Amino acid sequence: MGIVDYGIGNHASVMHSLRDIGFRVRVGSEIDVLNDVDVLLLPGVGAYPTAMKALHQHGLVGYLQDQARAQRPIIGICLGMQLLASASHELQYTDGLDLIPGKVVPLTEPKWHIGWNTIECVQRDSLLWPSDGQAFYFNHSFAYQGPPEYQVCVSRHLTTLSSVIRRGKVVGLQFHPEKSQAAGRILLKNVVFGLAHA
Amino acid sequence: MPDITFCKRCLYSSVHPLGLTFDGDGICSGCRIHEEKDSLDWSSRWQKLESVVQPYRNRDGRNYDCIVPVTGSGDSYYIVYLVKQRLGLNPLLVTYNKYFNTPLGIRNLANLRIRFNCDILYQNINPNSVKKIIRGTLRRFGSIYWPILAGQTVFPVQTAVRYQVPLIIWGAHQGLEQVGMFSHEHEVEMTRRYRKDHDLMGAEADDLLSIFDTLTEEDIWQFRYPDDDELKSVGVRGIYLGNYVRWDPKAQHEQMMRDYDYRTAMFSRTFDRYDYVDCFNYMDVHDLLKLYKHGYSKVTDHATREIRFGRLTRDEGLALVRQHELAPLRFLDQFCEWLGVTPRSMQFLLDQHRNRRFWTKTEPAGWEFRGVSTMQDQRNSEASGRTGLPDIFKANDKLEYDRNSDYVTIGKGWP
Amino acid sequence: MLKKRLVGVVTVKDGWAVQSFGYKRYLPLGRPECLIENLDRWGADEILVQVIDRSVDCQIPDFELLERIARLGLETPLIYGGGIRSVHDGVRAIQFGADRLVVDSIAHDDPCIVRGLSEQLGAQAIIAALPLSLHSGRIEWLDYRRRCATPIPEDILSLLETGVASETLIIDWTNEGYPEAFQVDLVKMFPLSAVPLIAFGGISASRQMIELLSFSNVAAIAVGNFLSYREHAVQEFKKALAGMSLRPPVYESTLPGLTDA
Amino acid sequence: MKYCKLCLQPDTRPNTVFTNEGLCPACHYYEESKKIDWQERYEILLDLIPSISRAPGQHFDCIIGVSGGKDSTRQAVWVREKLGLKPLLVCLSHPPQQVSQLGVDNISNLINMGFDVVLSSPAPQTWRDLMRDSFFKFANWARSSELALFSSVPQLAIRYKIPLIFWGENPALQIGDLSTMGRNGYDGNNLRYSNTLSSGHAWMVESGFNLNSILPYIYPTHEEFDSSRIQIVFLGWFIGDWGLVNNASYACPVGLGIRSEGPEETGDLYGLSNLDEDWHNMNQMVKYLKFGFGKVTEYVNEELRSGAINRSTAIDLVERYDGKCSEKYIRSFCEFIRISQDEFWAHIKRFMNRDLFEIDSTGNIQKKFKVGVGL
Repeated sequence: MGIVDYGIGNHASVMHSLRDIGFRVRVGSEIDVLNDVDVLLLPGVGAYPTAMKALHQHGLVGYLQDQARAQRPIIGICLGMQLLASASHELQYTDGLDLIPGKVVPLTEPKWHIGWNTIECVQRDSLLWPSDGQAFYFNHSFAYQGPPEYQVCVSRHLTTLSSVIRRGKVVGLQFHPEKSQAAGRILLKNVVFGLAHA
Repeated sequence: MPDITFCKRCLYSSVHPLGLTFDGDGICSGCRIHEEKDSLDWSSRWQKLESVVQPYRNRDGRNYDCIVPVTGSGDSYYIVYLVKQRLGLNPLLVTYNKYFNTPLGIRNLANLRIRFNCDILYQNINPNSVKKIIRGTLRRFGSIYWPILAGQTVFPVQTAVRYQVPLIIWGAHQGLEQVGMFSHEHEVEMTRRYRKDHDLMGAEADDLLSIFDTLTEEDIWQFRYPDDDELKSVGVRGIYLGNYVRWDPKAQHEQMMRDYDYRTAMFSRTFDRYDYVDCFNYMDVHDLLKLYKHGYSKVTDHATREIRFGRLTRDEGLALVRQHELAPLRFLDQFCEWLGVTPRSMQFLLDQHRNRRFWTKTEPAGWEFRGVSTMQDQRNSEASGRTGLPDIFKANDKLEYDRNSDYVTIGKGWP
Repeated sequence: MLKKRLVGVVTVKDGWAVQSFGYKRYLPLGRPECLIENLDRWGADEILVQVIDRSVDCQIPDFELLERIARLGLETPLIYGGGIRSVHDGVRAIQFGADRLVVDSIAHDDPCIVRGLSEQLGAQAIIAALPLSLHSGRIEWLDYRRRCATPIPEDILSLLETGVASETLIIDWTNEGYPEAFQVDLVKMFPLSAVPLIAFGGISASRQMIELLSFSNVAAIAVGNFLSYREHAVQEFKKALAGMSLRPPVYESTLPGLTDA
Repeated sequence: MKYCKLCLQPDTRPNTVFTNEGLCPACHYYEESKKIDWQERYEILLDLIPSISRAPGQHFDCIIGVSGGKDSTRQAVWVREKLGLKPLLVCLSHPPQQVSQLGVDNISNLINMGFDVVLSSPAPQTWRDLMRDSFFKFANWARSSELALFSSVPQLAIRYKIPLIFWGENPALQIGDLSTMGRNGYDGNNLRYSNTLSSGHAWMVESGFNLNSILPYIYPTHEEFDSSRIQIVFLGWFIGDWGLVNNASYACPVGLGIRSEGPEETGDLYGLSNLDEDWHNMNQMVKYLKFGFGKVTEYVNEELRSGAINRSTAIDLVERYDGKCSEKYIRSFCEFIRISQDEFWAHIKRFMNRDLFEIDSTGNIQKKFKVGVGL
């Protein structure tokens, strides 16, 4: 596993979670490090514009787009999931990696989604199916909106929002699996194994 | 280093490893909780204990009522006395073999089993693993006692799961008795967290494994706490008698000496002659390490306890501490030989753990002790005379009992 | 749908995890990391670490403690409170591994810092702590540093109304640590009915929790001292709250093959 | 009373049948065993090992019941160092008043050889009362302690989730107790029918002991065996040179201590048996008075089979030492179970085999048979 480091937030939890499951983990922003791994992971801490700026600085935007086209497995967690989209309105309008068409908009009623919420699979996806109905930890005030074909799981909180999006081997998780205890461990293991061996 | 706060009533200070808090009058949490021993209604607390154990009495006669951890000293006699004679429960005794056994400890445990007529289970971990662990914990934590503490606190829990006997009955809660960690009325129970945090210095079995060390899973797996789902499926629960009975170790030991022939012995590093008579090392090299690391040793715990019970004044306690805490070791050679370490190398290993707060290197090859007792003010000096100190503990035997001072692995212990 | 939460609280004073009674009496418990790691294993929904000696003598947040906690590799969301004096403090605390922050005296002393934090990190990451008590039927707020109780200042109420903080931590500070002592009126009479609340202080029985969780605006129950007296204290409470839309209790099993689907 | 043609085993042992050529089961087994291909049996064992599955989180492969004596010490070392398995040793220890210093030293020896050992010891007073009842009911004080000894291993195997138990010799083959014959020579799951266990613990309940005070004496049921998939394997079936002298010759070099008293005190030719307590020797004397043969007979039988001694020397040794028991063991036994020596002898004589022994005018017991010839 390669955790893409865009210079903000610590990756201890994600790294521990992945290592507990049994994966080898590398953290880095250099292309030669990221080339050496099977699955790329975009972690979930910080604000959208700063993260995109960091990706640009390290020349990773083009790189990630090439890898996605080459069917390299990429997983985005929380902010990392939103970066996969075309653009986001967080703070100011910013272009994303555009690996999964759609945009990121602020939540309105209510203005944030915090706490443990269940996910419902709306598409038959073998990686996510075992986690249908499980509760995961959400902590965000912006959300992805896009074509239903990319929406694999949703969660209900007064409105319906996308909790898992997928296009080919690019998967976005709005919640924090590394902070969702046993349910998170199981889902992360299924998704990573599923993508790496698909 | 924040400066040290001293309790006005006892000899403890804010460096106590279990933590200590102070109130507005400068009295420590240990002394405050100790006051409950004379304010609580102990007859109603005993009835509460009866109601707690009641559902665990085995009805179909197919199993034991409870698990009781025991050793050749400690409060084992009084605990089994309460469990069997006063509560009328049918216990399975369990004991972890520490290998540093004194013949007197072997004798005491044999006598306990005969007098109270109990079944017992001894766990003997293979000594190769035990020694490998001790070499690691001595290096990392300055502790030669880790496997013993780990074994004594987990074997009863493992046995409770294996034998499906959910109730474990312990004596007093060390955190409550020493530093007033809980009120008796909190009726605190056995938790895995307390074991890791305090008994094991923050390191459970798996925390000993490191890529830089040679310890393997094969060496440490027997010290692992049972999984939560195992504990739940059996309903394992550990209670402390000290929450329901006014716990006074000295009085209890004397009662057991009278009624059940518990035997005691002298120590050089403390005036208490009743506890730890089953181990060559607890009051010896283990106690020295405590002095190195924390700036005080077991004699201060004993003095503090007796001060709180009013059997010693603070100055008498301090004088006894100063008289004993620097006494030389008697059994270090056996330990070096047992572990396979030369005496000089052993001293090197021990010195790694001298806390610079209490020990200063002096030229050419010495150490100056500036531990907690040296910082305590002596209110009236005449109590510090060596002669006039109270001698309130009786020894009726010696550690070696009927043999020399070699460790006994498994002993006969009778007559 | 969104679950209600049981939050485990670890109170830290002079580097020690302590039991706290009525904001003035303390008993030692142990290493904060040991209590936190234990709550993680027990499956608490969130863990709140509140460092209480920071606000009084104005030190910075305990980043060193946060770093030690991060090394544990927790799988439970972590809330940090204590000594956050600036937006920079807050952002750094998040970077050191906290998922959410509790702001206490700063909400009154300098509300624009709270607004700044909310913009930087998102309101969902901010919790406002209100130590309250009841005096002759009226709710009073404790100014922790000046040690006096006054009606809840208007500026705090208006701050909360703007949704700058996602939740408010109601602390019945006089009853903190005492069994079955939390006064439900603090929730019933709380002026802002739309603000989600976390109730804390003197909650020791599931009966209290069931009553409090039945209020729609109570999002979570926080428990401190009363998680330290029994093994599996979190799971025992969750078992008793079976019908209250909390995540079910979990009893860890380390045997291989059981955890993966 | 008829003697075996090859050795000096009389046909008086229960559950045993001589062959029509007049050979006792042990000699018959010895003759048969000459044809055994031990390499093939060893390969059967090697095939068995991979099928041993450790329960999750369990790091022991098997359990071995040990007393610290010669057989168990040899087994433990062989299983660990030859088969490369990790055994948990289980020792049912006599109470402090009865266990010998030699016994505790031998267990200490096993521990210090790096074995993990669980030592269980039943409540001493209950043990003594049961011994007393056992002595008066069966003239064999060991009936209760044997039950605890045999039960401790499967009890712990079930509780520690270690299904494979290694046992020593198959009583059906080596000493002719045919009732324990299993599916094959090494299957020990019918051990529960051996004559020492056949009486079970019912008699204890009848004589007033309630169940929860005799838990160590309750042999696990068939259902408990099956639900935990317990499998007892006799190592004796795989070890061709299994025997009294051989086992001691393997165990002594790794630290086993043996008795220093001579056969005139113990009725034990080389002091290799009953190392962990003294009163089994006295039990051998009682067995001698019931069946006309004791420990010395067992020794010489082995050596007659292997041709180490001739029949006349054997007869002389049996005549001189079989059934001997020093008075000090009888005194310590009587003190322990609190009876007088007169009561002891009165009871023993009641169980004495009148066909084989008689009491002379001075009250001493004389044997009526001639060793090797019969009555």
